[in-house]
Parts: sequence; C-alpha cells; structure tokens
Amino acid sequence: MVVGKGKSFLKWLSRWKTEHEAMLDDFKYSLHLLRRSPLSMVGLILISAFVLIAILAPLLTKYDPIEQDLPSRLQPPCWDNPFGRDQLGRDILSRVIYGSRISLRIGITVIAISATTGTVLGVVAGYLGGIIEEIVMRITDMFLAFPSLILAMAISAALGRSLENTVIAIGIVSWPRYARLARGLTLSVKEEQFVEAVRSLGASRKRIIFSHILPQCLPTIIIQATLSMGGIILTAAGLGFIGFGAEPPLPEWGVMISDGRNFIMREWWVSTFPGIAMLFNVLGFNLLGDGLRDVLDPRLRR
Amino acid sequence: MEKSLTTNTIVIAVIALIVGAAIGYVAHVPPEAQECPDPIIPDLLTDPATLIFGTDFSESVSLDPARAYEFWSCQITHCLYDTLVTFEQGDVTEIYPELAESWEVSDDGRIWTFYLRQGLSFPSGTPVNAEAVAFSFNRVCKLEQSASWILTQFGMTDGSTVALDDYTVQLTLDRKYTPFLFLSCLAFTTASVVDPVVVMEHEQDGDMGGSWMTDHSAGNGPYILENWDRGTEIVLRANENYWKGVPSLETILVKQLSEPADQRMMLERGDIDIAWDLPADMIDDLKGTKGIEIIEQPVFTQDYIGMNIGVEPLGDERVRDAIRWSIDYDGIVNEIMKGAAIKLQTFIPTGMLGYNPATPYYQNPEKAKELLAEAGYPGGFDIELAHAAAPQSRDIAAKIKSDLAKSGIRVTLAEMTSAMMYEKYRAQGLQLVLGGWGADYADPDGMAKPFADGTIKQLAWRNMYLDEYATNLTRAAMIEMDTAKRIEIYAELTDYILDHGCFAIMYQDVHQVALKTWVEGFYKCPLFALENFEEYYKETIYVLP
Amino acid sequence: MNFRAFVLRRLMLMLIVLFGVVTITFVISHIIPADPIGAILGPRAPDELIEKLRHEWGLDRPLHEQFINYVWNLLHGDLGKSIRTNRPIIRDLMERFPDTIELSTASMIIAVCFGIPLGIVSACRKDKIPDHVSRVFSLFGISLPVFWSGLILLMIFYYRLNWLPSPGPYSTYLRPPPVVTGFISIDSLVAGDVGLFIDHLRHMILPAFVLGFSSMASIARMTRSSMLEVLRQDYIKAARSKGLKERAVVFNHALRNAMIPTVTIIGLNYGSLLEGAVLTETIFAWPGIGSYITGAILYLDFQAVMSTTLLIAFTYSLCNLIVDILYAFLDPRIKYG
Amino acid sequence: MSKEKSLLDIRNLKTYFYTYKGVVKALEGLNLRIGANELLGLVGETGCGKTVTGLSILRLIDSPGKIIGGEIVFGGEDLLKLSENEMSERIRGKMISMIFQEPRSSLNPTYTVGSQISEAIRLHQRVNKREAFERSISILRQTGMPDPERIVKEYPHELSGGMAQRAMIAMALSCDPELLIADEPTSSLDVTIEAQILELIKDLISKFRASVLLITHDLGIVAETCDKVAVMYAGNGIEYGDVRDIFKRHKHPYTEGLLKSVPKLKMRGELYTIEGTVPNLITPPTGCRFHPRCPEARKKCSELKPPDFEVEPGHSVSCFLYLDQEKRE
Repeated sequence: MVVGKGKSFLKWLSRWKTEHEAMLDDFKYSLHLLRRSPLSMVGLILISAFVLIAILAPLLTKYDPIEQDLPSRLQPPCWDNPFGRDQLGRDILSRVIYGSRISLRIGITVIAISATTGTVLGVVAGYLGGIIEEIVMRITDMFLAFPSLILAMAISAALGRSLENTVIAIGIVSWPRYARLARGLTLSVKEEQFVEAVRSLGASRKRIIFSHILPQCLPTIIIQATLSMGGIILTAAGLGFIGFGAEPPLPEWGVMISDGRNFIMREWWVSTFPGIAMLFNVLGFNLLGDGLRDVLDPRLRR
Repeated sequence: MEKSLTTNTIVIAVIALIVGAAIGYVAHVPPEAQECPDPIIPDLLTDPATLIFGTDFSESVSLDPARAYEFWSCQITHCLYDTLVTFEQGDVTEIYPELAESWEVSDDGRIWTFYLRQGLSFPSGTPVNAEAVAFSFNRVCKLEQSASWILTQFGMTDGSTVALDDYTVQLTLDRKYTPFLFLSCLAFTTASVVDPVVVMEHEQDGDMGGSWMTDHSAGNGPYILENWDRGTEIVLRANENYWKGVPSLETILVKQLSEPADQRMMLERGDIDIAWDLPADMIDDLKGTKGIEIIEQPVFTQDYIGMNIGVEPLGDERVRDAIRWSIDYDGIVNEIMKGAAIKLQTFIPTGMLGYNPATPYYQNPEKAKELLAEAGYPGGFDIELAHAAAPQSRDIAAKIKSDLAKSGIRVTLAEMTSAMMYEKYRAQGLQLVLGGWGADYADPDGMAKPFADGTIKQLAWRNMYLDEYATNLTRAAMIEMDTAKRIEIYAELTDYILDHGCFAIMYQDVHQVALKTWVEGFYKCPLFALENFEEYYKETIYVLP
Repeated sequence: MNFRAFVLRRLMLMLIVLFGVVTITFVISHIIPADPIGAILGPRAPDELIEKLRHEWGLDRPLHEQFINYVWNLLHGDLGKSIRTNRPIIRDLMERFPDTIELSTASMIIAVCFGIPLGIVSACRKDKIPDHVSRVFSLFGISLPVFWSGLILLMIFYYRLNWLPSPGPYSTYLRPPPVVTGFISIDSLVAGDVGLFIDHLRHMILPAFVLGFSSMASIARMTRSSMLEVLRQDYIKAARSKGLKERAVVFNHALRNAMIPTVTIIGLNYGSLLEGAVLTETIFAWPGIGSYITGAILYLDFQAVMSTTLLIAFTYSLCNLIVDILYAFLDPRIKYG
Repeated sequence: MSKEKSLLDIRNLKTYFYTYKGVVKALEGLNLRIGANELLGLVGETGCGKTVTGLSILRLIDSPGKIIGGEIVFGGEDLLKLSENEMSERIRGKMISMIFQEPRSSLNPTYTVGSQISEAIRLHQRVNKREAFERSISILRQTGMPDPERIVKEYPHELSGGMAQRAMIAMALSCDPELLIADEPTSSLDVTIEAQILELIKDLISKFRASVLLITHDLGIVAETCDKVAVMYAGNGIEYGDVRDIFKRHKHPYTEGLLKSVPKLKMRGELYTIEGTVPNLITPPTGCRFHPRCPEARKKCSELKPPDFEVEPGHSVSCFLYLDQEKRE
C-alpha cells in the first residue's frame, strides 16, 4: 500500500484515539471487567465455538444434512455417525452442525429487525415526547400485553410455515421491549447537562438524537439483545414444536427436537443431541448477556 | 480467575455429560415391573369395571348425531345411540338389524320400510318407536349440519321420513340406490335415533336441542354420557337397562393425551388401559413388552399424492405416470410407516367390497425419466408439494421430495396447517398434495365418488380431474343391484383410475392400538369410528379380594 | 395526583391497550385465507355444506362487519360462540382458565422460592464460586426448551422412578370434584376430598417446576443486581457503622430495598407465565387455556383466539397494575395519595 | 502531650485500594492521635484520604480497598486485631460511631426514623422495643429536633437535610460512644443549618463527654469548632497541633498554602493557589509527597520521607525545614 496513505491513516488514527480517549479507556475497562468474570468468558467461548462451527460447517461434516438413507434409519450413535441417524436416516451430527447456522441466523436477523426498530422508535418517542410519545408507547404497551408466543403463533399461522416468516413473527413480538427500554434511557439521558449543552450550541434534533442520545443507550440495548438471543432461539423452537417454525427438511434444532420426541423412549439420540446443542447455545448467550449486564450496567460498575 | 474459569467450564461439561447419560440410560433400560399391576400399590390396581383410553380427541366438536363427524365424536356418539341397522364384530360387509327387526324396499328402490323392534324405551321412558326414528332423521335433514349429507345425499329431506304406525317407519329417497350403500349409511352415527321428548325439552331458539346435544346424550345406546370436559376426559356410564344387556364395563374414560409419549408412558405404567394413537415406532418398541398387546387392523383410510391436472405439466398423463414410477412405495410402507400401513395403489382398500389388490407401480427412476422425456421434460421440472403440519406427513413429504429428485423432478415442500391446506385444495389451488382419505361408510361408493367422479366437488374435482368414462362407471356402480356385477364394475374403475387418474395412491393405513393384556373382547373395526365398546370387558385376575 | 385518580387512569389506559390487542388479533387471524369451517370439517365434507355453515356463522360477511359485531357483543359481555367447540367461549374459558391460573401460580411460587435466595447468595458472594453456581443453575432454566425438558423429567420421575404421578391434572382412576370455583385444588377441599387435593398437588409438581424454572432465572438475576446496587448505598455503610451484623444488614436493610424492583419482575413474569403454559400444558396434558388457544389457532377459530388473548392480556395488565400499587406499600417514597 | 493519655492512637496506618489501574495508596503511614473529650479537625484537599481514615478506623473499607498495615489503638487495644464480630458487637456504634456527608442517603428510605434509631439502641443495650422507641424520642429531643414524637414516625425522605443530619447524630450518639467520627457532616447543608449542626455537635459531645474526629475541607469550620487540627496531604498527616498553633504559627509549606488560599474579606489581588496538582496516588512522588509542589523543596525532600518533628509541645510537622529546629532543643 502507499506509504503516504498509511501515514495519513495513522495520523487519523492517532487523532481519533486522542479525541475518543475517554471512550476508549471506558471500553478497555469494560473488557478488563469482562475478562475478570469467568461466566461471561465461558459464555463467550461457547458462542464463538458455535459461530466457528456454523462457519466451518461444510468442513466439519461428512454427510449432507438433508440426504436421506432409509435403510440405516434411526441407527444409534456409532463411530461413523457419532450422534446417530434420525427417522429418515439423516446424519444427526451434520444436522446439528448445520442447525447452528440456522439458529444463529434466526437470532441475528430477529435482533437486527426488532432492536433497530424498537430502539429508534423508543429514542425518538422519548426525545420528542408529547403526542408522538403517547402513541408509540400505547402501541408498545399493546404488543407487550400480548402473549408473545401466541402472537408469534398467530402470525406464522397467517404467513405460513417458513424460516423467514418465523423470523418476522418473532421480530414483531420482540421490538416493544427495546422501544420501552430505549425510551426510558432517553428520558434519563435527556436530562443530563451535556445534552442541554449540545442543544444550546444549536445542534439539530436529528443530530442530538442519533449522535448524542443513541450512543448513550447502546450499551443497555446491547445487553438486552444478547440476553434475548437465547429467548428468541427458544421461541423459534417452541413454534417448531407447535407446527410452525422453519420448514422441513431444514435442520432447525427446535423442529428436530420436537419431531424426535416421538422416539425419545428408545431412539433417545434423535432429540437429545439437538437438545444439548440448543442448551449450550442458549446458555452461552445467557451467560454472556448476564456478564455484559454486570460490566456495562452503570449502577453495578465501579 | 483462570482457575474459576476452568472450573466453570468443567462444571458445565459435567452437567452436559450427566444430562446426556441420564437420558441415554432412561431411554435405554426399559422400566421394570409393568407387566402386571402390583396389587401392593393400589394406584396400579386396575378396576374391572372401568376402561381408560388415552387419546387425542381435541378435534371433536359435538356429540350431536347431526354434527358428529370427527373420529372421536362419532365413536362416542356410536356408544350413546342405537341405529336402525348395524355391523357386527367388525365385519363391515354384512348388515345386521339393530332397532329395526326387518325392512323391505319398493320395486323402484325409492321407498324403504323398516319394522322396528317393539317395547324398547329411552332412559327417560319415552318409547323407541317410529315417531322417534322419523323425528331423528328429519331433524338431521332439517339442521343440515356437518354430518347431514350422509343422509341428504340420498335425497332425504325434512319430512321424507314418516311413521306409518308405532313400529313402522317409511323412508323415501330421490331414486334407487344399491341397498348396501344406503344401509351402510343408515349404520353410521348420523342415523342415530334420539329421544324426541328430551331433545325438544332443551331446544333453544329453534336449534332442535343442537347446542344442548353438543355435550349431552339422549339415546338408548349402551352408554350414557356422564361428562365431557374438553381438556381432560369424556366419561361414559353404562346404560343400566340396555336392551342387549348391561355392558360389563360400567365406566369408560377417554382421556385427552395429545402427546404420544405420554400415552405410551401411561400405558406402560398402567394409568391407562388403551393407548389409541401411538406412532409406528413406539408400537414397534412395545411389541413383546410383557402385559401389553398390539392390535393391528387395516382401516378404510388411505394416503395418496394428488396431482392437479390443471397445473403444467401434470396435465400430461405420462408425467403423472412418471411420478407414480418414481415413488419408493416399499420404502415408505416398510421404513417410515413401519407396519402402520400396507401397500395399496387402487382406491378400494382391503376389507371393502370390490377390493383391487393390483400394485403394479414401484420405484423406477429410469422408466420415470423416459416417460418425462417422452412428455417433453427430459430435464424434469419444478413442482410444489403441499402437506399437513404433522411429524408423519412431514417425513413422508421429505421422502417423496428425495424420491422424485431421483427422476429429476424438483419438489419444494409447502407445509401448511390443515385449515389452509383444505382451503386451497377446495379452490383447486394445489399442485401436488399429500392427502389422506377415509371412507365414511362401508360401501365402495364412498371411495369411488371422491376418487373417480369429477362431477361432484370432491378429490378428483379438486385436482381438476374430469373423466366421463370414470364418472359413468361410478354412477353405474352406485345403482347396480347385483353385487357380483358391482364388483366387476369397480374392478374396471379402479384399474382405470390406477393408470389414468390423478392420484398416486401409496398405502392403506393400519390402525395399531396398544392395550393392556387384561382388556378382552377388543377388536378394531376397519370402518371409521364404529367400535362397540359395550362388547369389551376386563379380566379380573388383578383385582384384590 | 391521588391514588384513586391514578388507578382510574391506569384502567383507562388498560382499556385502550385491550382494544388494541383485540384489533391486532382480529387483523392477524383474518390474514389467513381460510376459516374454521373448512378446517373442522376436513377434506371429506361437500362444499355446499361448508358454504351453508359459513353463512350460518356469519363468516361470509365483510370483515369490518364481523369485527364490529364482535366488539359490540364484547361490550355486552358476550365473548361469542366457539365454532370449534360449538359452545359459548366464556364457558370454555371458565373451564380452562382456573387450571392455568393454578399451574402458573404454583410455578411462580417455585420460581420465587428458588430465585430470590439464589439472587441473594450470588449478590453477597459476587464473583465467587457460589455466585457462579447459582447463576449457572438459574440460567439453565431459560436455556432449555420446556417441551423437551418436560418430557425428559417425565421419563425420569414418572416413567422410570415412579416418584411422581402421571401427566394430567389428577390420577386417571380419580374423579374430579363437583365444580364450585373451577379450581380443582379448592373444589376438592370444598368437597372434603383431601386425597384428591394431595393427588392434584403431586400432579402439579413437575409442570410447575418446568414452568417456574424459566422465570426463576430472571427473578434471581433481578434480585442479584438490585441487591448489589443497594449494598453500595450509604445507608448500608451507616447500618454497618451502627454495629449491625452482616446478615442483619443484608436481610433487614438491603433485602427490603432490593425487593422493590424484583417485585416488578415477578409481576411481569406472572403475566408471561400464562402463555409459557402453552407448551408446558401440551406436554403435561394440562387442561388449561394454553392447549385451548393452540387448538383455536390451528383451527382458525378466530373468536376463541381473540377472547383468549384478550383474557391473557387482561390478566397481564392487571398484574402490572397490581405491581404498581404494591410499590406504594413497599417504597414509602412513592405516594399516589 | 505524650503523657496525656490518648483515646485513639493511629500509627503508621496503610490503606490501599486495588483497582485495575493499579494500587491506590490512599493512606501511606498515617499517624493520628485523639485525646479524650477532644475535638480534632482533620483537614485537607478532597481525595487526600480524610474519609478513608474515618472508614478505616471503623474498618468499613470494602473491596477493592484493604487496610494492609499499621495499628489503630483504641482504649488500649488494636482494632485491626479484633474479629468482625467483636468490631460490630463492641466497637461500632457503641464505642465509635460515625455520621456521614449525605444525611438523607445514609438513612434507610424504607424504615421510619424512629425504628432506625431504636434499632441502633437495641443493638447495644438490652431494652425492649417500646423503651428503645422512648429513648430515641428523647435523644431526638436532645438534638433539638422539633416535635420528635412526629418525626420518629416519619420516613427519611420526609425530612429536610438538617433534620436528617440531626437524626443521624441522634442515632450516632444513641449509645453514648466515646468517639464520634463526623465525615463532612455539614457540607451538604445550607450555611445557616451548618452553624446549628456544628453547635449541636459541640455541646452534645460535652454533654456526652465524647471525642470527635471532624473530617472537613473547610478551615473556617475547623477554626470555629476544633481544639486540635491535623492537616493531611496525599495520605499522610503533615502537620498536627492546636487550632491556634496551626492558624497562627503553622510550619508546613502546604498548610501555608492551604491557609493562604482561603478567601478573606478586605483581600486585595487574586486568590493564592498552590502550584501543580494533587499527585496521583498510584505512583506517588518519592520522599515527601508534597515536594513537587513545594516552593521550598530541596534535593533531600525527593529522596526520603520526612519524619514528624515536634517543633513545639503538641505541635508536630513532617518537613525537613524543621530538621535543625528540633536539633536545637
């Protein structure tokens, strides 16, 4: 690369560093705290393990997750397929491995949908206040009062069974949390001096909201997101159990577990291994979220 | 911190191992001592007077004969009411008298006269007479509810049934029908005889007792409905003065257990006597378990792949044939259904008049490819297969997908709630559909109409299949009086549909029931919901003195 | 503003919310291009019949008309008639709701009994082994799909060990008590049938545990964090400087203040337990609204779906209201009047 | 003065805070003496370890802080050697009690004032609830609280700052302790209230015959209320003596600066400020911690830590300036 470019970049970097020193220190401190809380490290390890598995899935598997082999149907765990085979003779190990892709996809997309919409709505409502706030918050209340699993069921019943629709359904039911959270945060941030200062400097609403208030809310939102990851994956599984959720033959853990429960008495491996996989995945997110909360929660950090 | 990090990892790993091991262990070692209830533990003691079913009756809507149309509502209704004629011992090729002692049909076959058994009365004291019969039949026709069409299809209307005298009742049909067809419909629960007095006592705004009858009984059947708690159970009490003799089982409990696993555990533990709907693999496990016996009976329901003629390229007969040639029938029957089905490719199942055993088709991708090539689809084509949201159909659909792939047909699966699927199906809106069909009555006509006659809005029509030849044969069979001739006609018709129809019939269901060995006299009727519970009894060897 | 006004205002808001809920449900359940008649009658019924019944149930009327009708009846306290059960929905709910309430109350008790102590422990031993253990334990609860863990537990404790009774609200050989309140536990006592009462409780153990396990985590978590926050307050130092022993400080001074936010979580969780029941009830053959609404959704029984969601939403908002009122008693700083 | 027996004698006290940035040496070998019935003012800039001293005496330093050395001799025994139990049973609240900067936040919001005071009473004296309550009322009355019968039934948030502080004082004195640690008792109150509270403390301790360690950054207060003064800088005591000595004949350059920087009436020119900033206590300056800011610093100052020199009876300074002076005596 060009030296000059590199130089200018370095200059820029150093300037940036100096400008955002406080923030960087804060960040370093958080990292330090995080490293000091073993549970969140365990969570982090679990998650990164799953992410890795998801990425390397094709390398890790000997079989195609949807390729059937009826003769060796419900074959118990053996050297060749350590997790055994399912009711259509598909290799459960590779299904579990590919399943991690799906569950991550669900989790991430749902959060992308719900967290962004929720947060933006909440912040805007909280900042503008007045009638807009009223309306947004009433709608939020409505969705919060809704039994979310049932709403999700109804939605995916309406849209038909597919991964996308599952994501949409769960997204719709989980945005209000963020809205409420973000609003609360905004209200508290709004009162702080620096916002007053910025306003007195005549910054535009948009600027204040997006470059001053939003950043303040992010940490908490992030915690919420991490914590809800687990919940989302479980909800998806629940939908799969009732008969919605990802469409077959996709190796979605929830569907695997619930379809496998008819074999649970003898061919226990059919549902147990996806079950354990899900357990650790969700546990990972919960542990990390829990740790993050400890670290980023202003009330708890010292 | 490093230390506690590792310890945590270890802790979690250990927990994981324990979970896995526990499940493995629990699942592997079958629990000991369930073969017979242990008299020491009173809650395993079986009560000789009570029979407990474990099943999922959540779909049941109403126990009103005019409405009862789902399996369990019909089954229960059948226990609560008697009919003019009936089948016996699960033999559905022969009609026996029940409330009617004898009957005769006019020469033109339109007017039927039934001579009733005398001196019978409902628990309320109302006599079971021609009045009651006329009331019951007219009521069904008037209400026009879910099940009414069973009678109205013969042109019966409100008033077409009249009581000539106390014990003679006359039915007038719109035309002549072959006797067995009509009688087998009269044996169905829709034709139950209800107590006119009691029913009208509970009439609300002209529903002829409809809403009351939903969960009350007004019949002179072997059992009386004591309670129906939709969440938990249906409770039947023996009718103390049932004219055929008091049933040996005083109480019949039908427990709502939607989870097959629950049913199985409770059966093995002795909390229920009969597990009604276990999946094939569980049945397979239970075979040879001490104290449990498996009863298997081919029933008049069959699963098929419907091919919508209106959808490119299914209109081409060769393409439909190609699909027939690409399905791995044996794999499905032997591996996935595992004894819960027997091979069937024509639409008249075993045990029914005119059964056609032909099964020419088997999985032959080469042949399929050839046919596709002839039809102008050498590269195969894309198509959508709709199926219901149930583990079994999910697996079969997945299987079909991979089978058709072998002959180059690319299937995308569309899983729908049955509600949506039927809706689209009725609107001729599906391409390929994995469907099931069950006969309402024992006559082959109940199969021929839907599968062959495209003029009535049934399966054939829903797949846009209209074939004059097939239609004519169906109609001819319907009015043919000579059984031997009918059989010939049906043989011809089934063969024709087998090769030219819009279906790839895969198998006939075998209903597998697991029950405790102390349940006696149990037989499974091949026909939809006509078990005679009053004939069951329990061995009493386990009862404490 | 005084207490009365506060409650009234909240009730008003509640009405708005509930109306919104009904609307949303109506819209969603009518997106589906199908209806209960077809679903219930299945493939065998002839089309003419279906058309006729549709008309009979008013399903062929324009949507807005149906909606207005429903709301109108609702305002007159009529929840409508379920197409699936062919009975007034109110009757179905009266039959089912008590069971769900029983179950979720039991599980909430379990959740609280486990959650709060766990929270306290991990707060007082922050970042030490007890903290980790209790957190991992409680997090397990929200990391397992209940329909799976439920089955496993059944297999272990009922099928293999036979320590706990079968699924279902009471043993198959027992008869339910005459309905007085609809709560089996109460009715059985009213009927003086202690055996049945105990049997019922034993049947409740597993499902209640499975269900309660899930909200235990959040309760423990909330207890922990608010506990940690409180322990850092001046008045805790002051209490110590008085010469209070550590346990006295924790239980007399810290806990009471820490409970305030925890109560919210408990309230909210109770609401969500009602729907968490959906899965649990299926596995444990529990005759609650969970299984009811699942069926209603699968069979597109709109009115049943709407009424049930309405009921749940109502209970949920009620819980919130109660929580807010409880605040006044827990925290003297808050005053509504 | 060494003959006169001292109630509390802190020798070479070291309290460190183990933060992730490093070890904060909040107290580095602090020496402090309080005689019986004496009012000692502890002054210094914020962050010089005044409060830490107070908390250390009661051993209320919580993690990441830790008392790592020295002794706190109180009534002849070393508090650092006592068990937690003994501390809470015999010392805290009974022998030594403390009042804090923020009176309202140091009362538990969920209990009534009365219950909190009587709790303290019942902790150390065996009396039943009612008596305890009576006493708390009477003691509140002694603090000059208007209408104590009503106050005892009220919750902290219903009190004004001044009243709350009165309540705190009442609580602190309820078991007549021998030493009262008052940590900035008035800094959060209005000036008018401030005077009252200080007065109150003064005559109460004469009534209760207790000693007071008055922690403050306000020299005015010290001048008015205290008998003795100890000046702290960066975790060390640097000068100790009678109020008069300190204000009139102070020795240490820091004290000098401190006093100069107090605004006075009829003062010309701008306010004096001490050069430089308070040192960071993770890597404190070697030798005399003040030397980087000291106008009269010498080579020696940066090398070793100056010991306490008794420049005159009851007046000691830790500064090498007075090395020779002491020699002369």
